[in-house]
Formats: sequence, C-alpha cells, structure tokens
Amino acid sequence: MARLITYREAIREAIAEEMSGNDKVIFLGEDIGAYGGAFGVSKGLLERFGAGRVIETPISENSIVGVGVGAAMAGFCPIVEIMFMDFITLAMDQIVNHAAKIHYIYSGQLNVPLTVRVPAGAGKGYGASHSQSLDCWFLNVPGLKVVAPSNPYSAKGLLKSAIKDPNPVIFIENKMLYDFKQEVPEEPYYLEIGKAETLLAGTDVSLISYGRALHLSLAAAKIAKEAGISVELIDLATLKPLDTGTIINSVKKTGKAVIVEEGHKTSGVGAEIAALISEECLEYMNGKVVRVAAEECPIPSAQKLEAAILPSVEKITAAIKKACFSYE
Amino acid sequence: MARLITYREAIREAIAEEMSGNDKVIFLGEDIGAYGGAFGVSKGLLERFGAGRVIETPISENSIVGVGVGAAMAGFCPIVEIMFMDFITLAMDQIVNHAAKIHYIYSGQLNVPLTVRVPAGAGKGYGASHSQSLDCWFLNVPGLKVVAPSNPYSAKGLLKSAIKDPNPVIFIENKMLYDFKQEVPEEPYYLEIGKAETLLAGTDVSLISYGRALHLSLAAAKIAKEAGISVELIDLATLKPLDTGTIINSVKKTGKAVIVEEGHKTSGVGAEIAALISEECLEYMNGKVVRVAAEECPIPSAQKLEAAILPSVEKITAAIKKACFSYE
Amino acid sequence: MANNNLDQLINFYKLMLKVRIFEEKIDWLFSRGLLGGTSHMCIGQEAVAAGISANLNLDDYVISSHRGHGHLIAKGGEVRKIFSELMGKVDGYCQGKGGTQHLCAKEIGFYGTNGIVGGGIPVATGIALSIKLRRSRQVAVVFFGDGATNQGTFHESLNMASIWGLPILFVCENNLYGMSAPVSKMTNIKDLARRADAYNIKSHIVDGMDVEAVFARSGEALNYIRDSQKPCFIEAKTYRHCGHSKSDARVYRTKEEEKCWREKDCLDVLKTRLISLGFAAEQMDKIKAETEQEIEAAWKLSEKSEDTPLSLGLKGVYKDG
Amino acid sequence: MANNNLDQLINFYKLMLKVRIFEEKIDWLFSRGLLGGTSHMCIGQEAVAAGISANLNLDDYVISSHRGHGHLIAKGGEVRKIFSELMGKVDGYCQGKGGTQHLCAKEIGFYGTNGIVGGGIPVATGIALSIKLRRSRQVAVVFFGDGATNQGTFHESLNMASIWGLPILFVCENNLYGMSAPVSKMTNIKDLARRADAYNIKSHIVDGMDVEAVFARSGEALNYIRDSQKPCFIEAKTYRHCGHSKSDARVYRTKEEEKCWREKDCLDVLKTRLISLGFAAEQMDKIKAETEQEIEAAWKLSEKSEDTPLSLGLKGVYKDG
Ligand SMILES: Cc1ncc(C[n+]2csc(CCOP(=O)(O)OP(=O)(O)O)c2C)c(N)n1
Ligand SMILES: Cc1ncc(C[n+]2csc(CCOP(=O)(O)OP(=O)(O)O)c2C)c(N)n1
Ligand SMILES: [Mg+2]
Ligand SMILES: [Mg+2]
Repeated sequence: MARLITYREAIREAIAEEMSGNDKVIFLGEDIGAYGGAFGVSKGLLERFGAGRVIETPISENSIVGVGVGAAMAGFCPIVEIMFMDFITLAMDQIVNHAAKIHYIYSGQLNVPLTVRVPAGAGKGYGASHSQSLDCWFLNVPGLKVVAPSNPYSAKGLLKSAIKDPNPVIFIENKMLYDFKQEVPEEPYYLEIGKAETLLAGTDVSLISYGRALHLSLAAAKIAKEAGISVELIDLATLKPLDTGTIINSVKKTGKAVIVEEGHKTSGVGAEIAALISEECLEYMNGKVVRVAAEECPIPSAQKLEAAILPSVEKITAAIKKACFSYE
Repeated sequence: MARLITYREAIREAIAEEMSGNDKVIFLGEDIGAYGGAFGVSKGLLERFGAGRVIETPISENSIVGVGVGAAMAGFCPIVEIMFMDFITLAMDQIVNHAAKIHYIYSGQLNVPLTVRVPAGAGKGYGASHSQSLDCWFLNVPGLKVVAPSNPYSAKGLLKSAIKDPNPVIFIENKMLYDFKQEVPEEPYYLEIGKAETLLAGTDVSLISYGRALHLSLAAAKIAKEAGISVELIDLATLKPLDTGTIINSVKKTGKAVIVEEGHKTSGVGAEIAALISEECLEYMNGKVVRVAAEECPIPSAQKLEAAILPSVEKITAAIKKACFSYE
Repeated sequence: MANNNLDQLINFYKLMLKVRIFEEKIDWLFSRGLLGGTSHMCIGQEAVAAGISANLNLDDYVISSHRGHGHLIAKGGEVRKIFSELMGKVDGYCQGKGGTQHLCAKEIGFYGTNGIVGGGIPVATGIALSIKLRRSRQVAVVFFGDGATNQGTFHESLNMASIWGLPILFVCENNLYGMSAPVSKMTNIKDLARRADAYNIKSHIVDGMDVEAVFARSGEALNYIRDSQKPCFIEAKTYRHCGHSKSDARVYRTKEEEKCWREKDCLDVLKTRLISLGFAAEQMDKIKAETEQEIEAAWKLSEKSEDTPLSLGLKGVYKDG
Repeated sequence: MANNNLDQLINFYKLMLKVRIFEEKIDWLFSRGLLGGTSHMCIGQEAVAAGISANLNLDDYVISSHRGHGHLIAKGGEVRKIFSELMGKVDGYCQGKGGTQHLCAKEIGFYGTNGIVGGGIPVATGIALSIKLRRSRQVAVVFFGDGATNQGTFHESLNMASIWGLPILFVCENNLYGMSAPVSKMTNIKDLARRADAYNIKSHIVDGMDVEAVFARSGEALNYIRDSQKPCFIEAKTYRHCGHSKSDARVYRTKEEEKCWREKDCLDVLKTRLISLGFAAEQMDKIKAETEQEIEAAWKLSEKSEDTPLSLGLKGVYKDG
C-alpha cells in the first residue's frame, strides 16, 4: 500500500525504520530534538527513541562528525545531521581525513558506517552562507559514497541503504524538496546506492540531472517534447559511485547531452559527467554537450537575484536546443 | 641576470620581495619562524622582517585563516601558510564562507587580499593525511583564485601576483618540487594569474597538466616524440580562472587531449578541462580525451604502493597512445 | 553630570526603542509574508548592543553574528538600509546581495553580520591584529551567542587574542538558548565568562537587561583594552523574547520562563529608571510615537525603492586588481 | 605488596626501555636512509604511555596522535608489526597502507595513531559515547600534545564529553613544544590542566618523567571515570629528548634546556628508584641487552618479510556491504 508523503516525511520514516530495526543506529545533530530540526525532518524522533539515541549536540560541526566517526568505529551506525550543507565546510577534516580513509588506512580493521545528512541548495533567500550545493567536493574523495535523491521514494529507499552501508555516506537533501509529495509504499524497502534511474526514455538528447534540478529538467523535457525533441531524462540519485553505465549507454544512443545541477558549474558534478562523456562517447556524438548550473557567483540573498543565478526551466530548455541544433 | 634557484627559494624570494615592498604584507603560519616552516620555505624571514610581520600561530587552522581574512578586510595583505594541504580541510569554512564571499556579499565594501599557501601532493611516503591534492574543490568556489605553479620561475612570478591580488588566492605548491632548480631573473617580475603556458608546440595531441604532474608529462611528451607523436604540452599554472582560450585552441588544433593531474580523477581538475573540451571542441575531435590522475584510493604510506597509485610517465605515455590510436 | 547621565539614558531609550520597533516590524512583515528569506530578531537583547556601542568611536570595529540588526543600528546604521537589504533593494546596505546575515556598513566600522555561528570570531581577531600592527587606539568588538562558545573558532581565537595581546572585546550575549538548545544542557558550567580563564583573558559578567550596567562595565573593559592592549571578555546575561527566527514555536521553553524575563525587559527597566530620574512618561510616549513614525517612514521608502537590477546584483564577485 | 610494586616497576622498566630502544632504532634507520616517509619519536616521554596503560584493560580503547609508537607498544603492540608498517611490509599493522601516523591494532583496543593534530580527540569522544551507550565499564583514553590543545576539536570535544558524561581520559602530554612552537608562547596559561575547568572536567597535573606518579594518578583518574561516568583530564609534564620528527635541528630550544631535562629522564628516574628498592644494576643491564636483541630480531624479521603486493595494497577503500 502506498500513500502520498513528503520528502521530509520519507526521510523521517527512513530514519525511524532504521532506528527501530537496529539499536546501533543513533542520530546526532543540532536542534534535532523538541525543535524537530531546522527543516522539521526529525519531529517526533526524540519522543519516540529517547535522548539516548536522538542526541542533541552543541554547535561544533567538526567534532559532531568526529564523534560520529568514533561511534561508528566502535560499532554504532550514527546518522549525523549538519543543519545546512554550508556548515559542512567546518567538518571537512573529519569527513575527508577520517571517515573516508579509516577503512583503507587501517587496512580494514575498522570501518565507518556513518551517514552525514546535509540539506543543500538555494531558493529560499537565505543568502550565501545557507544556500550552497557543495556536492562535487565529495566525489573527489575516495572512501565516501554520495547520494542526492530527488524525490520521496528514492530519498527513503536510499537513506535506508545509506544507514545500512558499512561505509560513510554523504546524504544530500534539497531543502526546496521537503514539501514535495509522492506515493511511497508503506512496506519498508531499500534502494541500491549507485544506480541512476531513467525517468523518461528518449532518443534525441540525454538530459542528466539530480536533486532539485531534476524537477526543472523534467519540466524542460516536457517543453522540448512539444518542440519535437525526444529527451531521455536520467536521475543520477547517487553521485558516488556514479552509474557510469547508464550515462554512457544513454549518450551513446542519443549523441547529445545536457547536464543540469544546482551547484556551480566550474568543476561541479556536471564536469565529471561531461568528462566521462568526453572519454567514453566521443565517437557517438552528433550534437553538443552542454552544462547548466549556477552562475559563477555566491548565492545572493535577494530572491530575484538568487533566481537569476540558479538553473531554470528556461536555461535548460535553451541548453537542450543548443545541444540538438548548434552542431555543424 | 638570472641565476639557478630552487622552487623553495623562488617562493621565499617572492614573499621577501613583497614584504619589502609593502609593509602591509604579513605572513602567518605554524612553525614559520626559527624552524623555517615544515619545508624550509620561510627560513630567514623571521630574522629579516621580525616577529611583528612573520607571525607564528598556534595549531588552529580554521582560525588562522580567519585571522588572515580579518586582517585582510582591515587593510593588510596576509600570506597564510597551511603546513600541508590536507589540513586545509580544517579551514574550509573561513576560505569558502568568508574569504571567497566577502567582496560579493558585502557588495564591494570590503575585499580580502589574502594568499593561502598550501604544500600539496604525494611522493614522500607521508601517508594519507599528508599527501593530498585537493585542488579541484576550490575551482568550484566563486570568489577564489587558484594558482599551482610547476617551476621556480612561475612560482615566483605568480606568488608575487597572488600577494598583490585584491582577492583571495589559494596558492598550491607541490612538495616534491621544492628542490627543483631553474634559472630565475634577479630582477623582480610578476606573472599574470589566469594564463596557461604552452611549453611544447605540437600538432597531434594536447597534453594538459600542471604542478608536479607537468614534469611527468614533459617526460612522456619526449617519449611520445620518439614514437613520432607531436605533443602540444600546456602548463595550466593557474587553475582558476582557467585559461580556457589556450586549452580550447590547442585541442581544436590537435583533436585529441590527455589531461594529467596528481589529485584523484573523479571530479578532479581534469574533469573540468575534459568537460570544457566536450562543450567546446567536440566537432574538432579526431581522437580521444583521456584523463590521467591518482587512482581512486587514499594515498598509501608505503612508497611502492604510493608510486603505484600516482600518475607516472608510463601511464601518461599509455594515455597519449590511447588518445591518438584507439579512435575508430 | 546628572543631566549628562539623563541625556545618555534618554539616548539609550531612543536607540533601544528604535531597535525594538524595527525588529517588531520585521517580525510582522514575515508573519504577513511580506519578507522572504529569514531573520533573527534581537527583541529583548537591545541593551547589550546599545550599552556597548555607546562606548565606541566611529573608527572602532564591530563584528556581529546572525542576530545583528541591533548591533548595526547601535553602531549608527540606518534602518532604511536594513529594510532595503532584506527586501533586495538597490539602496540596501549590500544591494540585497548579502541579506540579514551578511550586512556590512564599512563607513561606520560595522564589519559584518555573519551566517556562520562562530564565524565572525576569528575574523574579528584578525581585525584586532590589524589594529595592533597599525598601533592605533581602535578596538574590535565581536558579538556572539552562548551557542557560539562551543564552536572551535571561539577557542582558537580567544587563545590567539590572548597570546598576541590584541585589542578586542569578546561579547557573549548569553540569551540562554542556541536556537532550541539550552545553554545549561550544552555546556557544563554556570558562567560562560569562566571560559575566558582558559586563556587568561579578563572577564566580566553583566546584567544584559540593564543598559546602564552594560554601559558601565563595557566602558571599563574598553578602557582596559585600550590601555593594556589586552583582550577582554564580557558575558551579558540576556534573553530574546522572540523566537530564534521567523518561524519558531518556542516549544523548548516554558511560558513561565518567558514571562519572568518579560518582567525584566530592558526597555521596562530603563523606563522605570527614567521615571525615577524625573523624566515624564508623556515624553517617553512621544519618543515612542516618533520612533514608530520613523520606522514606518523608512519602511515606506524601502518599499518604494528600486529592486537591485541583475546587471548590478550579479557583479562584483572579484575586486578588480 | 612491596614485591608487587617492584614487579610492576620492573615491568615499567622493560616496557619503557623497549619503547626507547625501538624509537632509537627508528631514528638510526632514518639517519641511514633506511626508512622513508617520516616519524615522530617519543624518546623522553615513555613514562606517560607506560604509566597510564598499566591501568587499562585489553578492551579499553586508546586513541593516539602522530607521536604514537609508545602508546601502541604500551597497549600491547608488537614492535615487529610497527617496523613492518613503516617498511611497507605485508605483516605491518596496516599492510603499509597507514604508516606511522595511521597505525591501528583493533584486537588490543588501539584505535589508531592520527596524522591530524587534534583529529583523534573527537574520534575518541565518539568512542566514549559508544561505551556509554553500551553501558560497559570500558574507558577511552586519548593522547595528544600541548599543541593540540589549541585546536578547535579539543574545545568542542571536551565540552561534549562533559555535558554527556562520557568515560574518557584526556591525556595531554605537555612536552613544552608543538613542533618548534613553545607552549609558553602559544598559550597564555601556566598549566594546560586549567583548560579542563572551562568544561567542568576534573583534572590532574602529573610529573610525566615519573612513571610511578603517572601510574598512580591515572589509576585514580580511571577509577573516577569508571565510577562516576565522567571524563577526566591529565596534564603530564614531559619532554621529548629527540627532535620533532626525523629531520629537526632543534634550533628553537637551548642545549641547556635539553640537558636539564635529560637529567630528569624517565628511565634514569626509574633506574634510581629500582636501585633504591634493591634491584641490581646488572639485572638492568641484562634487561637492556635482552631488549636490544628483541628489537634487533624484530627488525630483522621485518626486513625480511614481504612487501605488500599491489594486489592487496590498493584494495580495501570500501568495506563490502
Ligand atoms: C556553523 C553553524 N552551525 C549552525 C548554524 C545554525 N544556527 C544559526 S543560529 C544558531 C544558534 C546560535 O546560538 P547562539 O550562539 O546562542 O546565538 P543566538 O541565536 O542565541 O543569538 C544555530 C544553531 C549556523 N548558522 N552556523
Ligand atoms: C591539523 C594539523 N596541523 C599541523 C600539523 C603538523 N604538525 C604535526 S605534529 C605538530 C606539533 C604538535 O604538537 P603537540 O600537539 O604538542 O604534539 P607533540 O608533537 O609535541 O607530541 C604539528 C604542527 C598536523 N599534523 N596537523
Ligand atoms: Mg543564544
Ligand atoms: Mg608538544
């Protein structure tokens, strides 16, 4: 039986189910108790699981993650919430030098089953320090997995898998999606980390995206369809390990690619995908590769400015046209 | 008059000249005084400029950079040394949320003429927490400039420009290059940030690299030449802003590209360059785009393992062949 | 002297009332959906900024936190420019690029509100280092909350300020909560001022609801800093009557506690004091009315002013060299 | 009792000597170019690890710093496996993947040396949290230097350990320098133990050159932790006779200072004590000779053992799920 629930509820359910199923799953973060977290994700969890497992922390991002790393090394499966992805800048040492490396450098003696949940993205006028999508950094760090679901169904299934994963997973939520609703089964389920989903099959151009940008891409794909362009829309869902097979097969088929992300373009997630295409699909290309991303500018606070620098349906539509029609 | 000096000496000269020329230039870092810095770069500077300007700090990376940001906002031009690039993970907040954004978010009222010097790279058997090249992260951060010189001449000229630049610059030194010698003019000179250098002109394949990997690339280019392949070798020198013109023109000419970096491949610096090629040069390609980078593994301590995961002349040579000969 | 004192108190009253009415207007605008983004109001805490800033010169630096409107206004900031900033108008302090958490007014020495809890502390320390290097008699004052004292930067910065002897006043506005987290659960000491001992930094505890006390103590502290070239720390015990930010149901505290602190409200304390000094209640009402008008007029002006055009708003990532 | 005590002291002597001779061997190997990478020796500081670890059970956790060989050996680590690790051999603790700064021996509760100054402190705090959640009577002990106490993680972690009541012993080995930086210049307090006050954590100062004192005080501290489920802090005043790492000319300190501390060397202190208890000098010489042989033999074994093959050495980035 499925019912309509929000992305927020889906995430909450995933946490609750995993906490119910395994008493080694604990949850740490700022204001995750009575307050319910900055975005209301954790409402009710403290009441349900108690202060021994829903652990409210001081404002100490690097050490919160470090505590998660230590607890994970010693047999627990901590979920750490960093209130805004922007604040993960404070915790990079524990994520990159500790969580990501411990299994390898200690030659498999210890592992770090840690999930770091980070609400990312812009669109609410919160300004430059509360709106970033720093996703691409983590792709460059061996030892991490990175997940960034675009909808309630994948958010729930992937978060459950992330919590169960014996490796550290950066779980990127988009704050504009928290109220987005979708049918989600009542029965527990897991989704495999590392699998992209082809949302629309198409033949003319591969449109590759994830997270909130996926929704804009979907709208653009519909517009393109009306213009007679058949779009193959791929939701990456996992950013590391990338589902390179799905990407490559699609682009080999269509010969064109548009990649859409909410973060900044230079060296962003789209760069890796475009690079992959350049390495693997060159001889199949009959159109362009185009990246759509945030402009090269910190996220402004004023919402009109903010909207102008973010990817939009218009920009994606234009990119699709460029990919399809500007090849000589 | 030019004389043979090391990369280390070139950097030291750049600091000393800028400190002599402008008493607003100050230098902060751990063990940069009597000890001379972990790599001996700052030997003699304390004696020459005094403890008022060569300021030894406690082990507090995030706040050291933060202090640099504050001093920069208030009219100074601080150079901050982070002893190993790996430790910059601790300072990401001050770099990304503060240094990079202040000029924009405060609408130009303040600016941050800060230079953050970071010795990066592997090859000395220091292990996973002392060997990383995290260069690519900073490319994704609007507001930063990123420089990564491969030789004494460019190190000196670019560091002087970085210190003079009114914006924050991440200055990436490679620790394996400190003893590398080159002729460097005695007269002060500045090199423009944002310019790549074409070291070898060639027609068959563009070999794009920087830093220590540039030296391996040069050796590979010579081997390729013997095999009859004409390599155009480009030293990026600046990673942000990228000299896209030089890259694009070269690849349009050669129709093939090999990109070599010391950091990890996924979402690395090479990804951005390959993406650029995929966007701008598709219709000119007559061979492959190939990236050479560190394997997807933390840097092992054992030197044989370390050598195995890093780019090498052999790997680059193989990549050149692949780019040139595997295209159907 | 007595008259001077009265004038000073009347000035405090005007300033604190201005901050209060401004913040209440912001709250109201949010509740009506007339403002986007978010905002952290300092309703209840006005005396801290007012009392301290009265001891500052124009060229002294103030570095603020996410809860910074009061700090800015107390340093001489214009409410219209704050309204405009929150509205994304071109005449805002930062043309709408910054917003509430990234406000800056260089010309009055206000070096920014800051969206990162604890983020401003090392920045302020660096500014204090610049003062030391310039050998001027300026000071840097940095405001932060109780919650920020658990951040690594707090520790690192106080240590550096102490070993280097920097002219900086660390002001901890202990309003009992960091967002929803009670300071009593997030630290295990009674007075946050004790944390300064770990760096051998002199500290004061002051009743943050009493502007006179804040003024006197911070005056002392600032003189000490200017004279000794050493940092100083003030813990101001205070309370925010409002929620943490625009949408906070305040489930983490009791109505009784709120009521108890309402009764100690800094504006009421000051009113009582003014009346005891013979200042007429009608005069205060008049000030209030004038201030309300002033805020309304500023809001009207902001509303009418021009949105920042894209041509301007997306420029300025780099400073031209 | 007296005999027990003597046995204990003889054990300390053996252990500390083993660490000393091991570290001297490492130093010698570097000076001959027989080892790559780097290494931070603990020569002079042996009594701290020895005295504390004697109070620990196998299932207690030790989390160490970059200067961790002594901590590992004291917890029961095998010198051969350390040699092998430094040599990149397959029988090293981590198959050469980790090296000196990333050594781990899970089976004896040694949860790692750590290349990031201050990096192990939150990790240890998390391990202590796991103990609390499991309700076992284990403790976590984390070693770090004076320099590390200026790192943000130190502050953040001590605060969390205190508010949550975690069974953790924070051990600050104050050897007067963080690399070249004198603690007297990098902090502005006399005793680093005072920093624990800022979190309401009980602390002890102990003469780190006197293994008996370390043993007694840490025993007390560990009992307190196990009984009260509260953290405790020990500042051990000590000195490293050697340089910071393999290539350190020690320009930042005087020969007189070094000589003065040499005279307080922990092994000499212990020898004198043993002699006063009637233990024969020849016995000690014999122990020394045996230990030298043991270390040499271990080294020989490591030298001969197999390099980690690439097929193994580049695997294991992820744990299979
Ligand atoms: C690094 C960081 N972590 C978390 C937050 C979210 N946040 C904003 S204000 C706040 C509470 C701060 O408490 P305190 O320092 O006491 O200041 P107050 O809000 O009480 O003025 C939190 C957790 C943030 N902005 N930055
Ligand atoms: C985050 C970080 N910063 C700097 C270094 C370089 N470094 C290694 S050891 C050391 C000194 C540490 O001093 P202390 O904590 O007193 O330990 P000791 O070396 O004296 O045992 C420094 C600066 C590092 N490894 N990690
Ligand atoms: Mg507070
Ligand atoms: Mg030390």
